[in-house]
Amino acid sequence: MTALLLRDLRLSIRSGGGALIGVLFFMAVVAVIPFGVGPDLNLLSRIGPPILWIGALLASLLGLDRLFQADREDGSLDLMLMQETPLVMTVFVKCVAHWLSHSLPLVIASPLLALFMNMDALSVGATALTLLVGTPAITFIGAAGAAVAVSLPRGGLLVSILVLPLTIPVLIFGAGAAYAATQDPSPFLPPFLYLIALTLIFAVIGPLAAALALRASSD
Amino acid sequence: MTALLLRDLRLSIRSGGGALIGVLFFMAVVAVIPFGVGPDLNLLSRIGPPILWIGALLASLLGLDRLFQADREDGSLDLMLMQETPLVMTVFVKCVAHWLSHSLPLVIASPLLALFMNMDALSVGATALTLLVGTPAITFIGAAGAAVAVSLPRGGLLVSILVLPLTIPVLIFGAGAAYAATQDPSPFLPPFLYLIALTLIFAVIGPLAAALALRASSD
Amino acid sequence: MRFEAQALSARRGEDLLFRDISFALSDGEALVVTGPNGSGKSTLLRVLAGLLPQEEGTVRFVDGTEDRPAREACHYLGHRNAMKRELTVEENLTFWAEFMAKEGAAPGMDIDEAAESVGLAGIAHLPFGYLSAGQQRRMAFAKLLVAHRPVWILDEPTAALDVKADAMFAGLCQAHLAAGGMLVAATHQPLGIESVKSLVMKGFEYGEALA
Amino acid sequence: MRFEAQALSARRGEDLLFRDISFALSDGEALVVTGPNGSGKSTLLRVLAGLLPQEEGTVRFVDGTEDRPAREACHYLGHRNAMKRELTVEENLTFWAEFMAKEGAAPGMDIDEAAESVGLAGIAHLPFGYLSAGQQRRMAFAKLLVAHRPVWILDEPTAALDVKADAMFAGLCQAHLAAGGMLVAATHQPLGIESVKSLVMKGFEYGEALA
Amino acid sequence: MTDTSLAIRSFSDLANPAKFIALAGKLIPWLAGVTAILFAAGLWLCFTTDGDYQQGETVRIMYIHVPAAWLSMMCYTIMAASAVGTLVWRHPLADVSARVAAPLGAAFTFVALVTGSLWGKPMWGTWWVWDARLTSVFILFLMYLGLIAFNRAMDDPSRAARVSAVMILIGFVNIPIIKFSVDWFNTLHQPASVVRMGGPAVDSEFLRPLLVMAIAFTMLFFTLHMMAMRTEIWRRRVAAMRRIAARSAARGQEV
Amino acid sequence: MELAHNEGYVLASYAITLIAMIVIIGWVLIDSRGRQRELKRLEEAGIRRRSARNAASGGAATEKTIDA
Ligand code: HEM
Ligand SMILES: Nc1ncnc2c1ncn2[C@@H]1O[C@H](COP(=O)(O)OP(=O)(O)OP(=O)(O)O)[C@@H](O)[C@H]1O
Ligand SMILES: Nc1ncnc2c1ncn2[C@@H]1O[C@H](COP(=O)(O)OP(=O)(O)OP(=O)(O)O)[C@@H](O)[C@H]1O
Ligand SMILES: [Mg+2]
Ligand SMILES: [Mg+2]
Repeated sequence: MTALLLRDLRLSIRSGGGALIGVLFFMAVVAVIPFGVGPDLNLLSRIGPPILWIGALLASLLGLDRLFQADREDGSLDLMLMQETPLVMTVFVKCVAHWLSHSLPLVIASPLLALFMNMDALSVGATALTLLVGTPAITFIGAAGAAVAVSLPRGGLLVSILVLPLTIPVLIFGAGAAYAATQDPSPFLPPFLYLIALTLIFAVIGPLAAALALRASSD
Repeated sequence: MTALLLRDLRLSIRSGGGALIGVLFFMAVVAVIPFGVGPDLNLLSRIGPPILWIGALLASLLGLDRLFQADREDGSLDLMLMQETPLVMTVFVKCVAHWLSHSLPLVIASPLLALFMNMDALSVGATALTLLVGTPAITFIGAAGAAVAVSLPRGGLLVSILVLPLTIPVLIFGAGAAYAATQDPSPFLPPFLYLIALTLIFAVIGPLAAALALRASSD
Repeated sequence: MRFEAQALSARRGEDLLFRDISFALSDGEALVVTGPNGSGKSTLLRVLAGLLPQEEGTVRFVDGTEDRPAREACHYLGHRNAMKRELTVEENLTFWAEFMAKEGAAPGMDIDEAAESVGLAGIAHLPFGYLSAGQQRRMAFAKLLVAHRPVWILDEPTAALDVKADAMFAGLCQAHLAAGGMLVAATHQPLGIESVKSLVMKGFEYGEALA
Repeated sequence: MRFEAQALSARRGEDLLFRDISFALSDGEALVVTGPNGSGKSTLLRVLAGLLPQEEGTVRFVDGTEDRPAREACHYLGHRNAMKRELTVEENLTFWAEFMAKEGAAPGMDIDEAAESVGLAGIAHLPFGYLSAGQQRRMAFAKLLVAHRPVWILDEPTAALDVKADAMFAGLCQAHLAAGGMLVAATHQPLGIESVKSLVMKGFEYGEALA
Repeated sequence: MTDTSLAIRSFSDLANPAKFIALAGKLIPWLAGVTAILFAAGLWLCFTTDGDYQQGETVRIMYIHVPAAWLSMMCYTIMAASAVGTLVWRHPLADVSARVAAPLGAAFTFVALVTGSLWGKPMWGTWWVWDARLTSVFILFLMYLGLIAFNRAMDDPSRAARVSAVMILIGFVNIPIIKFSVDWFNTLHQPASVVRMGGPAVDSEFLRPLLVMAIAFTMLFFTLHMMAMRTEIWRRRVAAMRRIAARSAARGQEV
Repeated sequence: MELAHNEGYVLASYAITLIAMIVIIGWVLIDSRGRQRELKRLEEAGIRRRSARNAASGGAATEKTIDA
C-alpha cells in the first residue's frame, strides 16, 4: 500500500502538475472576486471564507476525473482489480495520494490567499482548519464519481456533475463553520463536528461505492 | 479542416464534454454558490459576474490540458504533423472546436444563470458579452500550454506556471469590464477593448507557439 | 494445484461470443488459445482473469484453500503493459513487486535479476516511455517474475519481440512450467513451448476444446 | 518518383543510435528493416516520416516538385493506430480520408471499399474501442487506403494480425507496389512481400545497408 | 389503469415486453382521448373561474404550476420505484420505465420552475430566491438532466441499468426535501394547502379547476410514458437486429 | 390596472407550458415513428431476432436484455 501511495505521489509530480494547477486556479478565483464586489474591504473579509471554500471545491474537481482513467488506459487498473488486497483499500490509498498532491497544497495556500481577502487571523485559521478537515470528503466523493465515469465509455465531465450535488453538505458545513468562527452568536463547534462526521462517513462510503463501480466496470 | 472541426466536436460530445454536460456543470457550480455564501440576493448579484467568469475559466480548464495529449497518445498527432496543412491551422481549428464545445455553451447559458444570481439586465448583457469576447483568449493560451506539456515528458508543472498566470489578466479585464458596466464612475469600454486586444493577440500567438512546440516535441 | 474452467460462456455487448468452454490445467501444464481476429481470445482470457463477468460457468483455482477467487492466483499480461511512461523501469517494477507481494507466498525474483533475465539489465534507469516497443513488452514480462503467481494468463505475449527475445520468452515459460506453474496464452504465432493443450476459438460459432 | 535517404544518423537521448544510413527507392520498390529490439528501427522510420529530427543527412522525395518536405508524400503507420476509441470505425476513416485528402492528388479508396479490403465491412458502425486488437490493426491499415500517398512507412504492421489477415496485408502491399508505390517496413516477421531490399539494424553498433 | 399495477402484473407473468407492447397498443388511444377531454375541460375551467381578490389574475398560474410541480415529484417517484425493480428483480421493463421517464420529468420540472418564476415576479417581486423549496426543485431539475446525460453517455443499456438505478435511488432523498421544505425551513413559498392533514384549505372555487388540471396532467404523463416505453423497446429491438445483420454480413463476406 | 399589468405573466406561463408540452409530445411521437419505420425496414430486409429464430436456446436467465 505504501508502494501505491508513493507511486501515485510520484506520478502526480512527474506529470500534470496537479498541485500547481489547483493552487493557480485557486489564486485566479481569489483574484477576480474583488472585481465583483468592488474595493469594499469589509464585505471582502465577510465573504472570504465561503469564497475560499468554493475555490477549493472547484479546484479539487480539476484532475479528479482522471483518478482511475490513467490507470485504466495503460492496463494497471486490471492488475489492481486482480489482487488480494481489498479493492476498497486500493481506492482509499489512491484517494489519500490524490488528496495529498491536489488538495493539501490548497489548504496550505489558503492562509496566504486569505490575506488578499482581508480576513482576520481567527477567520484565516478557522478557514484553513475547516478546509483541512473538509477537503478529504470532497476527494472521497469524487472518487466514487470518477469510478462511475471510468466505467462509462463516455464518462468525462459527467463526474463533476454527479459529484457536485453530493458536495453541497460539505460546503454548507465547511463554509458555515468557518463563518461561525468569527460571528459571535453562532457557535463554531457544531458545524465543525458535522464536517468531521461527513468526512468520516464519506471516507467509508466513497471508496466502497468506487470499488463497487470499478468491479462492475471492467471490460 | 472542417473534417477536423467535426471530429473534435463529435469527440467532445461522445466523451462526455458536450454542450449539455458543460451547461449542466456550469449550472451545478452556480447552484452551489448560494450554499457557500448564503442566499443573500444583494451579495449574489454583486459577485455574479466574477462567479460566471470563474465558472467559465474552470470549464475551459477542464480538459484543456488534454487538448493534444489524447491525440498524441493514440498516434493521431504524428499524422497531423505530417500533413501539408500548416500546423498552425490545425492547432487553430482544434482550439476553435474546443471553444465551441466547452466555452460557447457557457456563454449562451450565462444569461439564464445570471437570473439565478439575481443580476440586472445590464449586468447580464455585459457579462455575456465579455464572456463571448474573452473566453477564446483562455482557450488559445491554454493550447500553447497544452502543446508545451505534450512536448515535455514531464512538463506538466511547467505549463501551469507558464500559462495559467497569463489567464489572470484575461480574467481581470473580463470581470472588470462586466463590473464597470453597472458601476457608473468606472468606464466599460477601456477594459473591454483591452479584452478584445488580448483575445486577438492570443489568437495569433497561441496557435503559433503551440505549433512551434509541437514540431519540437515529436519523439 | 488445478486451474479449471467449466462450461464458460461470455457476452460482449449484447452478443454471446463463445459458449461451453471447459478445460482443466494441473501443475506444469499449458493451454494455447488460437483463432482468427475477433474470435474472442482476449475475451476468454479476461474472463479467466476475473476481469469480465462470465455469462455462465465457473473458473476455479483449487489449491487446498478453495474459497479465494481464482483471479488472485493469476498473473495477467494483456495487450497493454500496465506500466507508467513517466516512471523509470525500476520504479515500475518495484511498485508492482511490492503491490503484488503476498504474505506467506513464494517470493518473486529480485528486480535486477528479473530485468536481467529479460535481457535488459542495463537500462532499468530509463523512464519506461523511452523504451522501444519490444523492450517495453520485455519489461512487462519481467513484471511476471517479480511476484510469484502459479497461473500466468498471457495475451499475445510475443507481439513486438525479436527472435532472440522469443527464445528467451519460451525459456522463461518453460521454467515456470517446470516449477509447477500453469499457463494460458492466446497467440497467433507459435510460442516455442512444448507439450501444450490447445483450444481453437471460432468466434460467434462457439469454440471447441481439444485435448 | 524516388524516395531516398542519404547518410542519415539519429540520436535518442544522448546516444547516437545509427549512423550513415543511405538508401534509395524508386517506383515499386520496398525496403524491409530488421534488427533486434531497441536497435533503432522505429527511430529510423520516424526520422524518415519527418517526426524526429535527424542528426545528420537528408531524406528526400523527388517527384518534379522538389521543395516539399518528404513527409508530405508519406503514410506512417506506427505502433499506435491513430484512431479514436469513442468514434465509430466509419467516422474515424472518414475523418482521415478528408483530413489527408490533397487537392490535385490521386484520390484514395472509398471508405466502404477500404473496410472491405481489410475484411471488416460488416463492423464499420462499431465504436473503434470495441474492436479486438487484430481488428483495430486492420482498420489502421485501411487508413492507408483511403488517401493516396506514394510512400508507405510501416512499423511492425502485422503485429496482432492472424494468418488470414497476414495474407491480406501482403496482398495490399503488393498492389501498392504494383501501382508504382514505395514501402519501408520494420518488422520481426517475414512480410510475404516479394523482391524487397533489406536493411539490418544493429543498434548502437550502427547499421549496414545491404543491396 | 396505473403503471405500477401493470408492472406488477407483467412481472408476475415474467417479463414479456411483447405483451407490454400489445397492451400499450390497445391502451394508448384511450389514454390520449381521455387526456384531451380532461385538458379541454380543465382549460375551460381555468379561464372561466374568477380571479382571486388578493392575487388577481395571477392565481390562474396556479392551475398549471401546482400540477406540474406535483408531477415533477411523482415522475421521480415512479423512477425510484422502477429503480427498485431493476435492482431487486432485474426486470428489464423497470429499466425501460426509468430511462424514458427522465426526459418527461425534466419537462414537467421545467414547467414548474418557469411558471413559479413567472408567478414569483408579481407576487414576491423577484424571479428567483435561493430558498429551500426553490433550490431543491432546481436540484431536482439538475438531477433529471444529469440522468439524461448519463443515459446518453452509456450506449450499452444492460450495463447502464444498474448504475443509473443506484443513482436514482440516491437522488430520491431530494423528494421529501422538496415536499417538506416549506414546513422545515421558513421560506417565501406557500405551504401545502391542498394535500395536507385536515383537508384542503383552498376555496373550492379554485380547487375545481386545479384538480381537473392535475388529473389531466397526470393522464398526459401516463400516455407519454407508455408511448416512450414502447418506443424504447422498439429501439432496443432495432439495435439487436442491426447487430445480427452486421454479424452475418461480416461472416458472409469474410472468406 | 394591476390586473392588466399581471396578465402578461399569466399568458407567458400558459404559452411556455404549451410550448414545453408540444416539444415533449412531438419528440415522443417523432421518436416512436422513427423506430417503427426502422423496425419495418429491417423486417422487410428479412432480418429476424435471435430469440424469434431459436426461442428455445436463450432462456430468461441469459436474456437480460429485451429482445423478445
Ligand atoms: C420557481 C419558483 C417555484 C417553484 C420551484 C415552486 C415549486 C413548487 C412545488 C414543488 C410545489 C408542490 C408542493 C407540494 O405538493 O407540497 C408547489 C406548490 C405550490 N406553489 Fe410553488 N413554486 C414556485 C413559486 C411559487 C410562487 C411564486 C407561488 C405563489 C406565490 C407558488 C405557489 C404555490 C402554491 C399555492 C402551491 C400549492 C401548495 C399546495 O397546495 O400544496 N409557487 N410549488
Ligand atoms: N529519450 C530517449 N533517451 C534515451 N534512449 C532512448 C530514448 N528514446 C528511445 N531510446 C532508446 O532508443 C533505442 C531505439 O528504440 P527504437 O524504438 O527505435 O527501437 P526498435 O528497433 O524499434 O525496437 P523494437 O523492435 O523493440 O520496436 C532503444 O534502445 C531505446 O531505449
Ligand atoms: N463492447 C462491445 N460490444 C460489442 N462487441 C464487442 C465489444 N467489445 C468487443 N466486442 C467484439 O468482441 C469480439 C471479440 O474480441 P476479442 O478482443 O476477444 O478478440 P480476439 O480473439 O482477442 O481477437 P484478436 O486476435 O484480434 O486480438 C470482437 O469481434 C469485438 O468486435
Ligand atoms: Mg485479442
Ligand atoms: Mg519499434
